[in-house]
Amino acid sequence: MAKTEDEIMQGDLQGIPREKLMEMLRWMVLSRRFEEKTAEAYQTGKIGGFCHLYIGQEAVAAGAIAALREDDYVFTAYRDHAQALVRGVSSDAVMAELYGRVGGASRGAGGSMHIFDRDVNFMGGHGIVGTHLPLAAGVGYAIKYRGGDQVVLCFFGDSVVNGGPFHEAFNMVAKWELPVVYVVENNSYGMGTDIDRVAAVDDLFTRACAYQGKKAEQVDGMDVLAVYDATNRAVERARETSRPTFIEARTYRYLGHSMSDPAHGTYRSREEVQAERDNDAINSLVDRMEEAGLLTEEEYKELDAAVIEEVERAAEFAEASPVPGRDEIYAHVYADEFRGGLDRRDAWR
Amino acid sequence: MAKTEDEIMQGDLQGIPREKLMEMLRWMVLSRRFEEKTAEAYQTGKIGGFCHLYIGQEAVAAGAIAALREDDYVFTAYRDHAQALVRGVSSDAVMAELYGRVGGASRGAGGSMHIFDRDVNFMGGHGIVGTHLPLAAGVGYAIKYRGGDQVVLCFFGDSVVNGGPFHEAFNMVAKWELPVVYVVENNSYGMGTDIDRVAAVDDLFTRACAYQGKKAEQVDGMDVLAVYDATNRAVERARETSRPTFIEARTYRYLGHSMSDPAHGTYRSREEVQAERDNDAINSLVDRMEEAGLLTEEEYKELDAAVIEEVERAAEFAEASPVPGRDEIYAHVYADEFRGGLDRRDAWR
Amino acid sequence: MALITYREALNRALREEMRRDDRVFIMGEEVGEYDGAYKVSKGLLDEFGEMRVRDTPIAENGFAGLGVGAAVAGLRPVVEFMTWNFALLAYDAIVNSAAKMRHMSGGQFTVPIVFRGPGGSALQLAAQHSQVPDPWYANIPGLKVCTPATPADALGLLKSAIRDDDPVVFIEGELLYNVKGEVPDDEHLVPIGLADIKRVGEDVTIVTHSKMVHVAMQAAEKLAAEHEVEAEVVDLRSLRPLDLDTYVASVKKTNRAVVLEEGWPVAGIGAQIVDDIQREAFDYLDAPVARVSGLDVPMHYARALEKLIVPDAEAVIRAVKHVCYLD
Amino acid sequence: MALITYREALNRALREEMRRDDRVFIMGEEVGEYDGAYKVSKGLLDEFGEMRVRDTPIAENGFAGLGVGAAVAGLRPVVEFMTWNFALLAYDAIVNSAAKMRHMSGGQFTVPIVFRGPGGSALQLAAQHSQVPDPWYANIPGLKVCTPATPADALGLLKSAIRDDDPVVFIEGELLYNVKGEVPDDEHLVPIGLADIKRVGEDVTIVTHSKMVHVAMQAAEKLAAEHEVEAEVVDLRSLRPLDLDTYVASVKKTNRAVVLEEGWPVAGIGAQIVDDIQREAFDYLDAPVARVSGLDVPMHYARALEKLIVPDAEAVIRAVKHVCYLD
Ligand SMILES: Cc1ncc(C[n+]2csc(CCOP(=O)(O)OP(=O)(O)O)c2C)c(N)n1
Ligand SMILES: Cc1ncc(C[n+]2csc(CCOP(=O)(O)OP(=O)(O)O)c2C)c(N)n1
Ligand SMILES: [Mg+2]
Ligand SMILES: [Mg+2]
Repeated sequence: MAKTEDEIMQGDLQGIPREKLMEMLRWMVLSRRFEEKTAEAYQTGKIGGFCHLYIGQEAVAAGAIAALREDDYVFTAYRDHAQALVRGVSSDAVMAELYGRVGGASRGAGGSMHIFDRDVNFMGGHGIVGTHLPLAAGVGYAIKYRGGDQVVLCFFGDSVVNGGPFHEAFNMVAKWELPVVYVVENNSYGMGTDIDRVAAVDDLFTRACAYQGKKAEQVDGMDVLAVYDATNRAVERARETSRPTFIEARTYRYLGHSMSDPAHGTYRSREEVQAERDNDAINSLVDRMEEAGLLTEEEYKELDAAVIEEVERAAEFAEASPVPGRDEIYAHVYADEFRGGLDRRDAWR
Repeated sequence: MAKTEDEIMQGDLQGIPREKLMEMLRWMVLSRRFEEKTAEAYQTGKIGGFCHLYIGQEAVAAGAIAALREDDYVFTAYRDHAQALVRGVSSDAVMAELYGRVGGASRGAGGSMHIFDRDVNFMGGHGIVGTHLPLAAGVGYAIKYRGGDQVVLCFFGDSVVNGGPFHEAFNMVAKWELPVVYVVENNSYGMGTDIDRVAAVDDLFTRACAYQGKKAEQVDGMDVLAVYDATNRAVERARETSRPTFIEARTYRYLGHSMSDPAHGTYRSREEVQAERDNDAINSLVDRMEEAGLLTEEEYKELDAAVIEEVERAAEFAEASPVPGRDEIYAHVYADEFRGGLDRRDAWR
Repeated sequence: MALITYREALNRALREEMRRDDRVFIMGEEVGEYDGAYKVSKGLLDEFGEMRVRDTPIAENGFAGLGVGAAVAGLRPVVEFMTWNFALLAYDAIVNSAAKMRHMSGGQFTVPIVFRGPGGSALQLAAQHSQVPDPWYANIPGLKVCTPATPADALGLLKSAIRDDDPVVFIEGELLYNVKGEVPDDEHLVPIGLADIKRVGEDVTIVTHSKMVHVAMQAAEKLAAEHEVEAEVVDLRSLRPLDLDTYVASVKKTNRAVVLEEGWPVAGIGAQIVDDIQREAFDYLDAPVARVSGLDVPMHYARALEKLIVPDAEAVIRAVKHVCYLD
Repeated sequence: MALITYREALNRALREEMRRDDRVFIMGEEVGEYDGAYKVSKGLLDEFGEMRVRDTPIAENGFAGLGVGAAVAGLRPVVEFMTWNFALLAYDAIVNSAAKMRHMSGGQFTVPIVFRGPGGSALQLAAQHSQVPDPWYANIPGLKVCTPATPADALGLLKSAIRDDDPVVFIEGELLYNVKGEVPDDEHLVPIGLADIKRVGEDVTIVTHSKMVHVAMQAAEKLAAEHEVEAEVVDLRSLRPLDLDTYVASVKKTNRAVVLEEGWPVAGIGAQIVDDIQREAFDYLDAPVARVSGLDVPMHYARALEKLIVPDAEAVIRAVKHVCYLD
């Protein structure tokens, strides 16, 4: 039964096959281990640019994407490693992208913030806050245009709810009834700004009240099953009735906003971070599965070891993948041969 | 007593001094007669550019601005003649602006869409839909910054509620508690688009639900007293508690979107327009005042004649006012002498 | 050949391409029920229905972005801006999303979208409604930019733009909609990136585009009649890619050049043409290249000043006389 | 004289002006509690409080417009964009409101606002975060545009910008924040619109601005050491107004010019410099003016390609050798 809008959803194991649970668990562990490796590689200078880790928030990507079909679409912002991995972009391709190599998902052109993979309808990886919401709406439009029954899942951060693109996209998807599920990863902060200091609303999901036809609910984003359950219902609604939903997943990032930002500082305390870590999403799923007799400690260790090995292999793959050559500079600017006349305008390279 | 949010307000004459009623009546008649003259002058080519008439909507400007103090501020969009006149910009200055003469409120630089008058804090006259809402918020910020008790009144059209600037401004004024009263002149159409076809909401004022701390109500915008009453309360609230309010005034324009657009056509019928005309705001106030013994037919005729004379004189003033000379081209681009080096870059004029 | 207006040419291009390819759709304010603010989309809603002729809310950034998403998903949207002045609100969607998605995905995603609408000044529309956006888009790699001056070019370029796999910024002339011209009856395509010599001449080259082509032609006729100067008029047609070959060759022939644009001078597209000419034809130049542009001010409402701000044939004639040492 | 960083110079400018004039306030994302994403506003919240150091939501168009309103009402806002890449969302507020309000009100309203933040590429920030916005603003009458290259200029120009009665677009170099330089201890103001000769030379003029000044200086040193070419380096400092007098005079002296900018070539600010030089110093030029610019592509993430896309000293040296007929 659908639950009420203002009740934070709690998931339970009931009715979810063990394979599905194991899959979600694996995705969360993979995301976590992958990003631990990412942090290491960033520190040693193998990865550059802005790099935003998702550690702590894994249940949101894992639970939501678990509700999708293969031909559905996923959009997200610059904090995109976990979504890419869960969606099925290979660890190799994600890591090589972070290393800026041609074996990367985006051939090394995009880096951490711009992971794309057409094969699994992973639509990126967008760096300008909030501006991918209209793009996701556009894919929804295309689906409806063609009479398809796919669904678009679009993640974004809490700070997005104060910007124009959010409002314009929400109004259009609601009015035109487009099959888009928007999930706000409310980790309470946009960089160092507490969302409560900048949003004139207590609970973000309540902003849906301004768009008739848009359903909204809040879930515990540290509970992968709650996220899965809510997204499942939203995806079904989108698939069957082409109606949008707005899900607020309350979550938390353990580390700083990006690699150059400390985990705690002016805007939040060490104690706050520790308290959230004590409520870790991976541990919580493991505990519940163990209690229910669906997982042994041994099995979990095996899973973890396999994931760690996968991540190490990905780092090796990335390391071995070639740095893009000069020919990549102009290769993907246009679909055709146009090179801006630059051969004539700037002959000094 | 404050009324409930979803009840359309009805005004009555009680408690409003006769002079105030006469003032509002005069403003409405002035707006109407002024624009009838405008239409005539446009047809004979004395006025150019885009020209949007307010005929039918007069009660909104008259009722809302009547609630202001002299040191308050008024912003509006391109459909700005009535607001300017009611705010106290002289008929001469408004008409000369339409004629593009130096005697115009904006020295002929702005035209119909960009009437400004610093002396009466009339802040324009903005042409890009919705983008004056943040500007109005900024004046509210300045008031609060200085600890003043002025209020900003900002009018805009129904189509604005679907755009980013609306959302961003509403969030900031609500969060920062800025003394701004936003009035949407809901005339049901943005050009030829019925607002119901593009806004995912039935009643526009309900969009305020997404901004805590923002009060909202809907009033009959064809009833000047209802508009006055609602604005009065909103202005008081802003002045005393520095809190914003959103008023939806349901109104109607009798003519086309602009001078180049017919009054009825593909998007609305002649019958619809006629039905609204039968509910005319000026007539309705006149009737009520006559019934209450506050106005005689004779007095009304005198008022009307005086207004017509004022408008004729304004047209004569405009006609006599000089066309801006070459020196006006660069005069108001910068506060200082900078002229873009154009004397050297383009010597061909 | 038929004699039709620029507006009709655009309408024909849209209709032909929508019939040819059912992935093509148009969206924007008033494009449907109202037939378009400038009636460019007249009759399309009736023929193609609401999904393919979509009236939007006033949310330029939102619907431009929505168009980009639809393009990436395989449709071929034509996004109409009622005028380009309102597209300043959508600058991010065009520059940060449309122009970059192919590149930053390593070539995986194609963004076949057209952004179109009128640009430039019209009659007394004042500062916010009279802007020439050309250089803001010509500067951006990842975009193509078209600025047709005639009905035939409007038809041929819009059809090419719709078929192009890259995002195209298509800037029409607000005062050109009623201009008439001959248009081929058969399918007519004009390749993007090819300039057109609208008038052949030996004495001076006038490089220009869009509405200013007509001003240049007027000036050229008068120069021939009154000063025995035969001007060659090069219509750029596309601002990205720019057709260097054509204008450089013309200047090598005439040895003199005037670059004419409606927009503001500083870092205008005309500056780029000057740069290209002086670099590639330096030794052929008998005089510095002269530029005629709009004055460096926001547009004034008063007609008398508007006339002075927008370049006219007289200004072009003075510039030509100057580079020909006739002044 | 003190040796401080560009970041510290900007911080000092803000602090001095905020102390001097209580109408000055700063707003933007993270400017307060977080001390600024690049720490330019460090310590200001503590000293001046929340009303004068205002953390905003992520709503660039909204808070830029709010700043314009506050300016019109008599305050002197400094609006920080975390980077200029995000200001594409605010392009309308800057171009259609800030730049036009004085003019379209017939001179009644003054808009004393500064929009500031870092522009240009940094290190591997990829396509959406590495853009040079210079020409998009230099094109717009009604705005002024500053692009300081050194701590002293950052200090002096920002103070002038805050005191200026017109809207100023102030583009800092994202990679310059840690650059150190001597800065006067006393009040230091640099007038907007005055270029600065950063190195005197006789053989060739390099005209440039912002981060590229440092590249030009590097190239100049190497040219002197290895090729006996003495380059004069003209730092534009402001892109609007452009200081024609200075760079034209320099080219009249050296007879050769290379124009260097980080941004994209087509209709870049460099094109305008070329136009000005060829018009005003045509007869003095011994060679066509050469331009060095960023390559005409979105920025690539991979460091190896980023290095090729952004101009370096080697490219400048090749261009100088070319105009000096040494290649
Ligand atoms: C339009 C825009 N403004 C500013 C930024 C700089 N910026 C990058 S991430 C970020 C905070 C976003 O916070 P949130 O949306 O909550 O996502 P989270 O990082 O918490 O996942 C900011 C301000 C940006 N990328 N785009
Ligand atoms: C951003 C923007 N988009 C489009 C336009 C063109 N336009 C001018 S008025 C208008 C309709 C506005 O309707 P509404 O807000 O309801 O105001 P009304 O005209 O009814 O007073 C449109 C689309 C514009 N001026 N600005
Ligand atoms: Mg967040
Ligand atoms: Mg309306």
